[in-house]
Amino acid sequence: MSLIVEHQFDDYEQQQQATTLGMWGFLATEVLFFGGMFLGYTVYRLLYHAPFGEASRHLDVVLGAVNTGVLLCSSLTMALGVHEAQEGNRRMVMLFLAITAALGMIFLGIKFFEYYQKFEEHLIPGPHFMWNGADARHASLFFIFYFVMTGMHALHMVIGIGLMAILVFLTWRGKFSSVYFAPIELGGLYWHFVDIVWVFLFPLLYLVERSR
Amino acid sequence: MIGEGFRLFPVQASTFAEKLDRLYLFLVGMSGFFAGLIIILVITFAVIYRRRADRAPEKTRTSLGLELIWTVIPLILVMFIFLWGADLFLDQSIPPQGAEDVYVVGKQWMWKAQHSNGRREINELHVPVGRAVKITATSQDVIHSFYIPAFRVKQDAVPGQYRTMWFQATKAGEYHLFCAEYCGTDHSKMIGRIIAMQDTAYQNWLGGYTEETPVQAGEKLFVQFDCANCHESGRRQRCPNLGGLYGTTVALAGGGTALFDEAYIRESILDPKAKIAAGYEPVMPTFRGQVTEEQMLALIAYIKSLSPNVAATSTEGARRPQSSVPGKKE
Amino acid sequence: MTETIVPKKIYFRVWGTLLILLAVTVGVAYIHLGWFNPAAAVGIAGIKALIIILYFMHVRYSPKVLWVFVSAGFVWLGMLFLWTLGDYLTRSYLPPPTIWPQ
Amino acid sequence: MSTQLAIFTREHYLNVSYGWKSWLFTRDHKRIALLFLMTITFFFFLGGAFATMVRLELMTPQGDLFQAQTYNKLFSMHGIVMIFLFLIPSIPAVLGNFLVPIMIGARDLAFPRLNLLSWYLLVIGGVFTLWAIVAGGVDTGWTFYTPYSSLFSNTNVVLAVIGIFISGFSSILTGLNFIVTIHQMRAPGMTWFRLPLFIWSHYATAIIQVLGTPVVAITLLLVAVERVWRVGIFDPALGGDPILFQHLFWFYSHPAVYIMILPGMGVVSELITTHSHKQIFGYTFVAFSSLAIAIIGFAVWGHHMFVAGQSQYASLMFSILSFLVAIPSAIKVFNWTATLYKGSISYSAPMLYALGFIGLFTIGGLTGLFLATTAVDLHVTDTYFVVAHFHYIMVGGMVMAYLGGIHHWWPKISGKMYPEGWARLAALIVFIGFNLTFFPQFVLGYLGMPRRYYAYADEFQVLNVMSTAGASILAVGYVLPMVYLIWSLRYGESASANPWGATGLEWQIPSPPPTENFEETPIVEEPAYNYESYSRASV
Ligand code: HEA
Ligand code: HEA
Ligand code: HEC
Ligand code: CUA
Ligand SMILES: [Cu+2]
Repeated sequence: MSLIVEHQFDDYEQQQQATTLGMWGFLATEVLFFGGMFLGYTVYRLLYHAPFGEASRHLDVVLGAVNTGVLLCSSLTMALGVHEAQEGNRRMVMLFLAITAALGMIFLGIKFFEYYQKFEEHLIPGPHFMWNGADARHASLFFIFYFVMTGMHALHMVIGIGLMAILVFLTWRGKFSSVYFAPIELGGLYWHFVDIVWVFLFPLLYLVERSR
Repeated sequence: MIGEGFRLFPVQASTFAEKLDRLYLFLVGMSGFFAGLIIILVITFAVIYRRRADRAPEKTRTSLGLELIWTVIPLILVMFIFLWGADLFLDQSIPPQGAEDVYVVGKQWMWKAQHSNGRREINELHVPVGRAVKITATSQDVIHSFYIPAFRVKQDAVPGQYRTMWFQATKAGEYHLFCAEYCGTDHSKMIGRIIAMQDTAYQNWLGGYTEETPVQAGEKLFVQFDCANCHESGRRQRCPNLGGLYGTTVALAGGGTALFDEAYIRESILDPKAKIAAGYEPVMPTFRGQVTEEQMLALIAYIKSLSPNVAATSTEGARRPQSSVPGKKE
Repeated sequence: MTETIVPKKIYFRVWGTLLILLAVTVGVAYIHLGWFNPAAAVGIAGIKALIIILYFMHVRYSPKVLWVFVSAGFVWLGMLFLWTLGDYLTRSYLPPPTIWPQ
Repeated sequence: MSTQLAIFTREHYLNVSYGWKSWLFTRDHKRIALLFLMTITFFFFLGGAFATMVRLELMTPQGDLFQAQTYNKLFSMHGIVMIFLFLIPSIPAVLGNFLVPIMIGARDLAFPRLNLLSWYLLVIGGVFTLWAIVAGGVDTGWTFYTPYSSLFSNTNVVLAVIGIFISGFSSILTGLNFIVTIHQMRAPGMTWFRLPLFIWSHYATAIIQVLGTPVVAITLLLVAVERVWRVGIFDPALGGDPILFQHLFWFYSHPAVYIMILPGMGVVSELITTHSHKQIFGYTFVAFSSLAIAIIGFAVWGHHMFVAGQSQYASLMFSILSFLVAIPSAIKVFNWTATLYKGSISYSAPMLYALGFIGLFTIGGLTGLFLATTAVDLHVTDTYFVVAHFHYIMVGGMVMAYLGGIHHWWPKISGKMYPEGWARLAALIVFIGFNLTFFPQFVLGYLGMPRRYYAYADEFQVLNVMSTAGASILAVGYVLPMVYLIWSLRYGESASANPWGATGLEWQIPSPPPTENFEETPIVEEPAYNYESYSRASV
C-alpha cells in the first residue's frame, strides 16, 4: 500500500486538494444541468398552477416519501463509509458501501414500480395519455417533467451504484488505507449530490397541492 | 422601396423610422469616433515607437486617472444610449389609441392578413399613410417574424401566442415585407409587399370591398360551431354570457381569476377545461383541430365586439401590448 | 482535504434531523397555507440540502476556496432563475399610455 | 542548448517516443494540445468550405446554385461546425492546453487523463456531427429554435444535438481542468497577481465553460427527447412556450460568445506586451475585466430575444446589462492601446495579427452596442447586421488572435521559426479580405436584408458580390499559413528558447519543451511582463 502521487503533483496533499476541488467543480456543472429542468418546471408551474396540482395528486406520496427516506438512509451509510475509510477499517467500509448500494437499488426498485403504475394508468405522455380531469394538455406537461426529471435522476443513481460496486471491489483489493481513500470520498460526494437532487424533486413533484 | 436599385441607406417611410435613424446615426458617429480614435492611436504609436536598435522602451507607468476616465466616459455614454433606445422602444411597444387593426397569421411559408372590415390579403398588406396601424400576429406552425425594413419594425409571430406591433406610414409606396425568423425551407420566399396609400385611396381600396368583416365572420362561425346554442339561447344559466366580458377579470372555479383577453378566449375555445369560469360546469367541448387560426381571429373579434365599450376603441390590446402566454396569470 | 474526522454521533444526529424534516415537509403539504405551501416545500428542501452539504459532504470542515466552489453552482442557478422569471412575471404588465403624442 | 547540435539530440516532448500509440494514449498536455490543433484545423476548413458555398450562392439574388433546403443546411452546418467544433475549443484547447501549465510553472494540468478524455469527447462529438452531415445535414440554424427543430424539421437534428452534447462535455472538462490547475498548481512565488493575463482570461473562460455548458446540454437533450417521443415541454400544442427554449439556449450561448473571445483577449495581452517589450498598462484592470466579463456576461442573454416576445421590462433589463458588459471590454482595448505608448514595437507577424485584432474587435464590439439598444435591434435583429457584428468579433477578433497566437508560440510548439515574410503577407491578406467580406454586410443589414436568406431582393446584389469577393481573398489568407507552417516543420530555421526576447516562464525553457516542462520547479520572483530590467539586452 503506497501513496500514489501522480507526476504532475508536488505532494499528496496537493493532489488531494486538487481532486476535491475538481469534484466540486463537476458537481457545480451538475447543479446547472438539473437546474435547467428545474427552471422549466418552475415556469410552467407558475403558468399552469391548477393542472400541475391536480396531476401531482396522481403520484403516490407514500412511495415517494418512503423513497426519500431510503435515500436519506443511504446518505447516512455513505457518510459512515467515508468515516470508516478515514479510520482505515476495511471491512466496515465494504459493509457500508454495500449497504449504500443496496439502498440505492431499493430506491430504483420502488421508482420503477411507480413508473409501472403510471404506465398502467395511462399517464405516460403521448398518444396513449389518458386523463379524465380538466386540462389534459397541461397535465401531460407535468408528467413530461415527472418522467424526464426522475428519469435523469435515476440515471445518476445507476451510475452511483456502479461507482459503489467499483469502490467495494477496490477496497476488497486493499487499494485504500487511512491515508489514501480519496476515491471513496469522491464517490461519497457524488452520492450525496444525487441525494440532494431528490430532496428537491420530492416536494416539487409529489407535494404540489396536497392540501386541496 | 421595391425595385429601386442600389442604395446605401434604406428608405424612411414611417414615423418610427425617422426617430430610429437619428439614434442610428448618432451611434454610427459615436462608433466612428471611438473606432477612429483607437485605430489612429494604434497606427501612430506603431509608427513612432517602432523598434529601433538605438531606443529602449520606456517603463510603463500606471495611472488610475486614465483608467477612471476610460471607464466612466463610456459608461455615461452607454447609459445615455440606453435611455434613448429605451424611450423609442417603449413608444414602439404601446400601440396608440384608435389604431387600424390588422390581424396577421404566419404559416410556412406565407403571410395571411385580414383587415378590420374583413378584407383579406396574402403576402400583401395595404396600409394607410398618416394613420397608425396595429398588427396582431400569431403563427400556425413555427416562429416567423413580420418585418418591414422601410418602417424599421419587426415582431416575431409565435405559435399559440399573440404579439402586437404598430407603425404609422409616412410615405406612399411599395415596400418589402420579409419573414425575418428562420422558419424552414422557404424562409426566404416568405416575402411580400407592403402597399402604403394615401388615406382616401386606402379607404376606397378597403371600402370597395364587400366581404364580411371579421366580426361578421365571427358571428357566423359562432353559429356554425354551435357556440350560440349554449352561449346565446335560453340555456344562459348553464353557460356564461360572453357580453361585456372582454377586458375584465373573471373569477375561476377553484379560486383565482383570469384576465378575459385574446389569449384567454383562445384557450377557452381550444382547451375549455384549462380554466373553468366560476359557477359553471366544465361541459364546453374543445374545438381543437376544428377552428383554424384565421377562424380563431374572427371568433375573437366577434367576442370582443360583444363588449362594445372596450372593443370600439380597441385599446385593450393597447394596454397589453403583448398578450401573455395562454393561461398566464392566476 | 478532510483531516478532521467527524464523529459518528454527528452523522446520526444529522440523519435524524433529515428524517424529521422529511416528516415536516409531508405534513405541511397537507395543511392549506396558500402561497406558503410551495415556499415551505422549497425552503425545507433547501435546509436539508444545506445540512447534507455541510456535514455529510464535510464542507463545514473545509477551507474557504471550497465554499466558493460549492456556492458557485447555486449562485449561477440563482441568476438563471432570477432573469428568466423576471421575464415571465412581468410579461404584459406595461402601463397604459398616459398621453399619446399624435 | 544554444548550438544546433544540442537541439537535434536533446530530448523533448516531440521526440521522447514515437508511434501512434504514444500520441493517442498520451497524457502530456503538450501532445494533447497538438491533437486538438489537428482536429480543429480540420473542422475550421470544413466550416470554411460550407462558408465558401454559402458565399457562392449569395453572389446572385436568385437561388440558383443550390436548392433552398440545401442552402439552409449549409449555413446551419457552417454555424454548428465553426462554433462548437472550432471556435469554442480553438484557443483554450490548443494554446491554453499547451501554455497554461507552463506559464504557471507546473509539470502538467491537474488531471491529464481527463484532458485526454476531453479530446476524445471532442472527436466523438465531431464524429456524430459529421455523421449528421453525411446523413443529409441539419437545417435548423445553429440556434435550434423550437418548435421548428423539435417538431417540424425533417433533418438529422437528433444526431447533431448528440454531437453538440458530447463536445459540450469536452469543453466542460477542459474548463474544469484549468480552474483546478490554476488554483492548485502554481509554482512557488507565482501569486495571483504575477500570473500572465493569458492565465486570467483562461480562468474566466473556464468559469463560463463549467457553469454555462451544462444548461445547453440539458436543453438540447430536451429537444432531442421532444423529437424522438413527439411530446415535450416546448410544444405549443401542449401549452409549452417556445420562448422558454430561447431563454435556456441563450443562458449558455451568450456567455459562450465570451468563451469565444476571452482567450483571444488573453493572447492579445501577451502579444502586445512581448512585441513592444513593455509591461502591460493597468494589469489589475485588464485582469479583473476578464472576470467581470465572465460574470456579468451571464446576465445579458435576453438581448437575443428583444422581438421574440419576452416582457418589455425584461428586454430593458437585459439591454442595460448588455451595455454594462461592454465596459470591461472597453477597458481592455484602451489599456492595450496605452501599452503601445513609448514601447518598442516590432512588426512581426504575431504583432500584426494583434493590432488587427484591436481594430476589428473594436468595430465588432461597438456594433454590438447597436444591437444592445432595444429600439435599434427591432430593426436590425435577424438581418445581416447581426451576421456582420459577430463575424467581426469572432473572425476578425478571435480567429485573428488565434492565428497570432499560433505564430507567436509556433517556435515553442514546433522548435522551428515560421517564414516571417510570408506570415506578414498572410496577415495582410486576411485583414483586407476580412473587411471586404464583412463590412458590406453592415450596410446590407441596415438596408434590411434578413439573414438565412438564400434568395434576396435585387438591390442587395452589389454588396453581396463584394462580400463574396472578399471571402475568396480571405480563403487565400487562411490557406497560406497552413501551407507555410507545415513547410516550416521541415525546412524552417531552428528556434532558440526565446526568439522574441520575452519574459514569461514558457520562454525560459528550451524550444520545444521537455515532457515535464521544467527540469526543476521554477521559483517566481517578479511580476509578469517585467521588461524594464530586461529589454536592452535582447533588442
Ligand atoms: C465572440 C463572440 C461575441 C462577442 C465577444 C460579442 C460581444 C457583444 N455582443 Fe454579440 N453576438 C455574437 C457574438 C459575440 N458578441 C453572436 C454569434 C451573435 C448572433 C447569434 C445568432 O443569433 O446567431 C451575437 C448577437 C448579439 C446580439 C443580438 C442581436 C440579435 O440577434 O438581435 C446583441 C444584442 O445586444 C449583441 C451584443 C453584444 C455586445 C453588447 C457585446 C459586447 O461584449 C461588446 C463589447 C466591446 C466593445 C464595446 C468594443 C470595445 C470598446 C471600445 C473600443 C471603447 C468604446 C466603448 C464604448 C463607448 C462603450 N450580440
Ligand atoms: C467561428 C465562427 C465562424 C467563422 C470563423 C466564420 C467564417 C465565415 N463565415 Fe460565418 N457564421 C458563423 C460563424 C462563423 N463564420 C455563424 C455562427 C453563423 C450563423 C449560422 C446560422 O445562421 O445558424 C454564420 C453565418 C454566416 C453567413 C450568413 C448565412 C446566412 O445567414 O444565410 C455568412 C454569409 O456570408 C457567413 C460567411 C462566412 C465567411 C465568408 C467566413 C470566412 O471567414 C471563412 C473563411 C475560411 C475559408 C474560406 C476556408 C478556406 C478553405 C478552403 C478554401 C477549402 C475549401 C474547400 C472546398 C470548397 C472543398 N457566415
Ligand atoms: C356545450 C355547450 C357549449 C358550447 C357548444 C360552447 N360553449 Fe363556451 N362555455 C360553455 C360553458 C358551460 C362555459 C363555462 C365553463 C368554462 O369556463 O369552461 C363556457 C365558457 C366559454 C368561455 C369563457 C367564458 C368565461 O366567462 O370564462 C368562452 C370565451 C367560450 N365559452 C367561448 C365559446 C365559443 C367561441 C364556442 C364555439 C366555438 C363555445 N364557447 C361553445 C359551454 C359551451
Ligand atoms: Cu417565416 Cu421565416
Ligand atoms: Cu449575446
